[in-house]
Amino acid sequence: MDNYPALIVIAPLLGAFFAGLAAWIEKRLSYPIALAALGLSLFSAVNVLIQVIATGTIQYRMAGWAPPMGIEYRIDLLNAMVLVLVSGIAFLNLIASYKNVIQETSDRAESFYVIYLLFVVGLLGVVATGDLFNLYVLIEITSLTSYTLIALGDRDRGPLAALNYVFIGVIGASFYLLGVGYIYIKTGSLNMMDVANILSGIQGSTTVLVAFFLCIIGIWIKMALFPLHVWLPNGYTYAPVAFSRVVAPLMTKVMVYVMIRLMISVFGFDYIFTELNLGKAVVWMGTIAVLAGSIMALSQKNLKKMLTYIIVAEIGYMVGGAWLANELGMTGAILHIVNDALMTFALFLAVGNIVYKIKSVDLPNLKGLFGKMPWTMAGFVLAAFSIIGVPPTCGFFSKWYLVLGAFEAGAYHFAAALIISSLICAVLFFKVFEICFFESESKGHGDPHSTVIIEEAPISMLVVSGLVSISLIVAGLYSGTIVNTIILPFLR
Amino acid sequence: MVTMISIKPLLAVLVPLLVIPVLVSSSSKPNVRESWIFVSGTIMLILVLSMLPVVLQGKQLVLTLFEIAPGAALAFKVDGLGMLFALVASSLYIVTSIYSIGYMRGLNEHGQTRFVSFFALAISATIGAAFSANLLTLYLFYEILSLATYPLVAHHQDETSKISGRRYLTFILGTSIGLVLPAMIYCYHVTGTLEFSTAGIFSGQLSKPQATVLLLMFVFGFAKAGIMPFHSWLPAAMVAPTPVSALLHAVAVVKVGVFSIVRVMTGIFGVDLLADFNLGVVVMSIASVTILLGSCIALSQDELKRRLAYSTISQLSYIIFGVALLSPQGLLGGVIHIVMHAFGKITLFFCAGAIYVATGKKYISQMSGLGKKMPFTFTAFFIGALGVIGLPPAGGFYSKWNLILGTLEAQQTIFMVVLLVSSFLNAFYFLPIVYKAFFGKSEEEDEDGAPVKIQEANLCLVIPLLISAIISIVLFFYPTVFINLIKVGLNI
Amino acid sequence: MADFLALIVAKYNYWLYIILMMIGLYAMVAKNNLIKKLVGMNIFQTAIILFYVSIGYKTEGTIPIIQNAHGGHGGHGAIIHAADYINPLPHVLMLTAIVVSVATFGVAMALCVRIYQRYQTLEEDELRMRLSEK
Amino acid sequence: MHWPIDLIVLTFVIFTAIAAISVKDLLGTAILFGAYSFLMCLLWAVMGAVDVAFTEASVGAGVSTVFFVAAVFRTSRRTKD
Amino acid sequence: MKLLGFIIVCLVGGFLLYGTGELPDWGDPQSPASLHLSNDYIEHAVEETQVPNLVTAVLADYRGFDTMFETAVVFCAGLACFLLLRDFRPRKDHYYRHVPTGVVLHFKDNSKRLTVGKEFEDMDKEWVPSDTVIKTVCRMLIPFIQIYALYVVAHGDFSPGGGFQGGVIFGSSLILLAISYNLKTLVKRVSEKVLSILAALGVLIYVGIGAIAMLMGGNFLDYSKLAPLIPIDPGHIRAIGMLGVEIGVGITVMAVMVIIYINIVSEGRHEEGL
Repeated sequence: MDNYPALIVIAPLLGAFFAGLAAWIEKRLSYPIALAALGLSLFSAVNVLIQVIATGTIQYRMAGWAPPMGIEYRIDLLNAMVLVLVSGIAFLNLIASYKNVIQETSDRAESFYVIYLLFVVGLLGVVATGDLFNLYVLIEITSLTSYTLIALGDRDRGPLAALNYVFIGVIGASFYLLGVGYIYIKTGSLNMMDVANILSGIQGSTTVLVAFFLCIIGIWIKMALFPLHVWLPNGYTYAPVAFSRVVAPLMTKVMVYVMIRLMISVFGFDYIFTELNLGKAVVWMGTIAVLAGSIMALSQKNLKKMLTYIIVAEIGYMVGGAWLANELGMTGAILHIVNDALMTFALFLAVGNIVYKIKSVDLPNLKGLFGKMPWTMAGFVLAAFSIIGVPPTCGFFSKWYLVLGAFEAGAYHFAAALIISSLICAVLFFKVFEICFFESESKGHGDPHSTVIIEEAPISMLVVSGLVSISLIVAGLYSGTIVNTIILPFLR
Repeated sequence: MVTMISIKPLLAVLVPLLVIPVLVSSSSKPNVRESWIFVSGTIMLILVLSMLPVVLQGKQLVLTLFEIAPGAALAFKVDGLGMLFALVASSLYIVTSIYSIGYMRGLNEHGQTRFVSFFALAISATIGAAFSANLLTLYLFYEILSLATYPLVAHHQDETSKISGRRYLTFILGTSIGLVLPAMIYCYHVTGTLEFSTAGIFSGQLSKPQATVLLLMFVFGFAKAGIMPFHSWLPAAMVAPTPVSALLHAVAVVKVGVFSIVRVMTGIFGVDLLADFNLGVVVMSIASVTILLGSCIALSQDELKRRLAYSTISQLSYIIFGVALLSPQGLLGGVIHIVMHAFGKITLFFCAGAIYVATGKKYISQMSGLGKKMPFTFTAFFIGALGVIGLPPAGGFYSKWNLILGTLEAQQTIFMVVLLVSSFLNAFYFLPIVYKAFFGKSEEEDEDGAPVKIQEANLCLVIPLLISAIISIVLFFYPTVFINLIKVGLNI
Repeated sequence: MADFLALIVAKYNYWLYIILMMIGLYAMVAKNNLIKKLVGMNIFQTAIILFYVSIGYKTEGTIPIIQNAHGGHGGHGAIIHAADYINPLPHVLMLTAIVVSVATFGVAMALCVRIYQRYQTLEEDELRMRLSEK
Repeated sequence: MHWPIDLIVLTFVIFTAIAAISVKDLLGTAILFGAYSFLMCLLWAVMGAVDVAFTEASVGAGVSTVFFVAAVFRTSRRTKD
Repeated sequence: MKLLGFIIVCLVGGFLLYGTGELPDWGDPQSPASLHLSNDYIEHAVEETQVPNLVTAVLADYRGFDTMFETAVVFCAGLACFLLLRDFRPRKDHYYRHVPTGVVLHFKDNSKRLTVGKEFEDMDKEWVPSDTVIKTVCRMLIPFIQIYALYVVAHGDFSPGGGFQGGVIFGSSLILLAISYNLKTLVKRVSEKVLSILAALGVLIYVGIGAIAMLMGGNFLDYSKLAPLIPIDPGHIRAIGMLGVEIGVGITVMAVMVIIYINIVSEGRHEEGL
């Protein structure tokens, strides 16, 4: 069946509306529908990935119109991989967060599923599409859904954080839209391939320059690169955990993907790095983002907020890596998209379990957690090591490529920033571990049979977080394979 | 160099790893748990021994698991050095586990299952480090070892152990991430490979300053070797239960640090390169500073375990010192000191633990006259002390002898003086203990004047220390196996 | 003078769209009242729409509805000159953009009502005070 | 050649925009905003974007003004800027 | 803050002004934007789609995929307002007017209720719209507005307008009903359930048509593959498909506009408002 590319996006879309309608018949119907829809999407995404690895880039013409006229899906190795990542994480999170959703949005669970599905649709569409304006519409879908879901979270802070996000998000999206307008006025086309071909002819023009900056800055705002990150921490912290668990790993990574896509398949390296010669400056921005994110994370008292600042730092990794202007750096950035999504997902899964049991993520309330929730904490520890960059977890290997790229580009400050930030992350996480490991209410010293009561999260959550934590190591060990079969063939 | 593919090294690493779930599941039945430890330890020892003859024939067993990047794989290689180290670690593991049963149950410690599990993890990481074929794999197991020993150091979960755990991590993790990682990646960036080879991997890409900086980064980076100023984690780590101090902080952990440095000097840089740039002297001077200072500080310590710790620090530097001599005798003496010091020092720690369990005494000043009450323990202590000082009939003599020959061979007379001085210092801080213990009179009396009844600690504690003491005597007469291993390993 | 006038005629509504956008942006950044910020947001978006619409405009061009396509049998016989019709593509894009903006506007309004229920104010400084005293 | 009309309407648009964000009464803002949208739609009609103008007339000048008034009705009219 | 904002704004504005330097003149028929793609649309759209209104043709066919997501955005906005504001707790106090005398009674708690009928009518607390002129005019106007809305939807292929505009107009007619009478009247006429189902149904029609095309062996949204299903006039099959999706859009937009209005104006109580 050759409709898999469309099905990746259409399945959750249909699923959303069916789930919405089914809720009026029987509330319990909407969850299985949503699950089935995401399952189908994941299935077709995997199929597409296999197909792409086998036969190369797939083009899918929406409504059967040839590319410049109609909208097309161009699925090459990069977005095939990201598609599998997105749909897989969304699917797993839906499994894991069944109980969280019921706990947090009690009477509105089914509507939550609908919006959740639409959010995933947006992400998948952003990744799959090959049309600049279609990209904008889908970014708007993701944004609108995330405004809503963030506002559903914390009763006091949620709506404010959401409105703040609305303003900044709209500015970002509008900048992107404006950039597309400038591209359109110079090229008269919206299809990425077509635009790239035309742009390569008119590189000198100031309009293209303005277009480039507008697009990239818009995406940076959406991606929360350091100076533009102000909306992210509050937004992700006060969102319901079932949502922050999927938005934190995916949203920023997908935006990084969009940036890389714009760099590679619209404007082209030689324009960015030779014509404009921006590489150095942006790598510096990435460096600053890495350091600032890690340092701000140090001062947090709330586990969830601490993790959001770590996300800000990780974005610095990827931006810096992508703008190192060499193959190793780009490899590291792309590999880090996958790894960071997995790590962040694992961390937030653990946070979700903790919230479900302890009802709080303020660090002081986590005392003795290793005793209470050993399995959850095991997953958390693995993910933390991966963020710190301890082999053989996957975080180490993307960092490996990034540092190599930095050496090759002579950007030693970036390499130093990476090392320093992993040191800071070590400090951060061991601070958390100490709180969870020592200071347990049940001082077991002296009596060998001091049994702490184990009160773990439900099995559905544990299975998922265990699975993801193991996948961290697997992804680490097979990162060589990922690089050789997907990333390098894509870059060359 | 004949190489043959074999899965045995992997098995040797996996056995203690795979037994951990069993240990956890049988946490309620201590005897079952302990017996499992023995089973795994024995299997591991058998595996290691079964590889011995092959290695002695000058063959190498290799196994490549994951190709992370060209030239940087996750691979095992069993050569002379690795064999030697693995032999020491795995044989002492069994002895120590007998001892730890006696100790933990004697003191009725809490969290014994956690203790033994992380113990097994640590030992498997040690074996992995011993058998690793390249710097990447070595670093991987080095990090795993650092993290696996943290819960052991912080076992008591009280304030002091928290603080020393923090210091432990700060030094070990900080140096390994901050110094070793960049140095390693830089090596890879320059040469494109990390495989150990006796010729070294650099072929003229390095200028002398670069080489010096890299070498220093490695030497200080592997802080487990306790080179000053990165030594102070070791005395701090003495808050751990004595079996940990015995096996990990006299044998496994610290020796992994030394082993890594030896590997880097002989396998990455290569003796010839170091000789050309005349870097041996640099390392030697650093080492001799540590040797002397360590001994002096040891003199001033009253707590037995801390004194042992500082003596360990100085003794470790002997090994690096010997290797830095870059002469066959020096290499031989340095590397064989790994073995000799291991058996000697573990005996001493066993004794310290036994004394603590039997009498609750930690301080040397309280120990006068104990010798009559605990003759076996203190005889063993005496032998161990001889081994460390380097006097016959203990194996230590052999290594000291070779070291001194090495200094003569390299015409480094000043450094020979260093050796002699520090040997005297060793004698000064060990023999008085024994003397007082046997011939000093005990003023140990309780309130109503009657002398307190003190007898030997239970068998589980005494037998291991006797075994190790006997072995260290045996090694004086039959060191041939290890010598051959070293000759094979460094083809000298 | 004449060519200057021509320049103005050629470019002025690009300039004016920029002015509009600056007004909107300023309101979003500097205004204290959330609803005022929303108005600024809308002005900002409409300015962009204006830009797109002016991209599509053609002097001498008429609205993009084919005249002689009676009942849809158009195209046959009557040949169509592209220059006679205004470029429809920007209009399409802007229809979508308007819809998106009104959707965002509705959600933002709902958020404002929600915030007002909770804090009884929509002034940012007062909100900040409330949050800090909590 | 109807750029004069276009220019005049544009200036009006800008005036209404500035007024809309500077009036102290939010209800007034709502109405001025409606006027702004309507002028905008006029502008687009002049530029031949009939569908866009139609949409803006029904949405910008119509429905979103109603939403606006509803929101003001539920919150408050007063504002400091 | 104000100053900072002003600086930022000036920076952005200056940057954009710098960008306008090279833009093609306003309304220049030879600008690249007017040459590359648009000519293909203008020249071939009619014979390819049989729809003279190019905007509709491009909107619903060439770029129909965008429009589908645009509709999804609208639906999402409606759902968002529902989620954010809907509040199912009934209100505490009630006001009734005694019709013959005009006396107003106020019940502080929910315990007793009066039966609303000939002599008592219940009235809103904040807002009492009781203007006969407005009521009558609106009652006369609303049906025509709705007819016009339907016309706009149906005639979108040939004249300005289409599903979106029609939907908005229809929705505003219902809002007009709410404003002129009161919210209860509207809620009585079109219940929340109906609105929500319509909102989802509209998009479902759109996506469904696309999916059917996919099932018929074409690409997603490829209307030409629908010909076997609709025997009438295969030449216009694309136009018919577009009409279908326009209707879907119209339904969704109408429903969502009303939902947003009701939820905002009544703070989600659905009891009283403007």
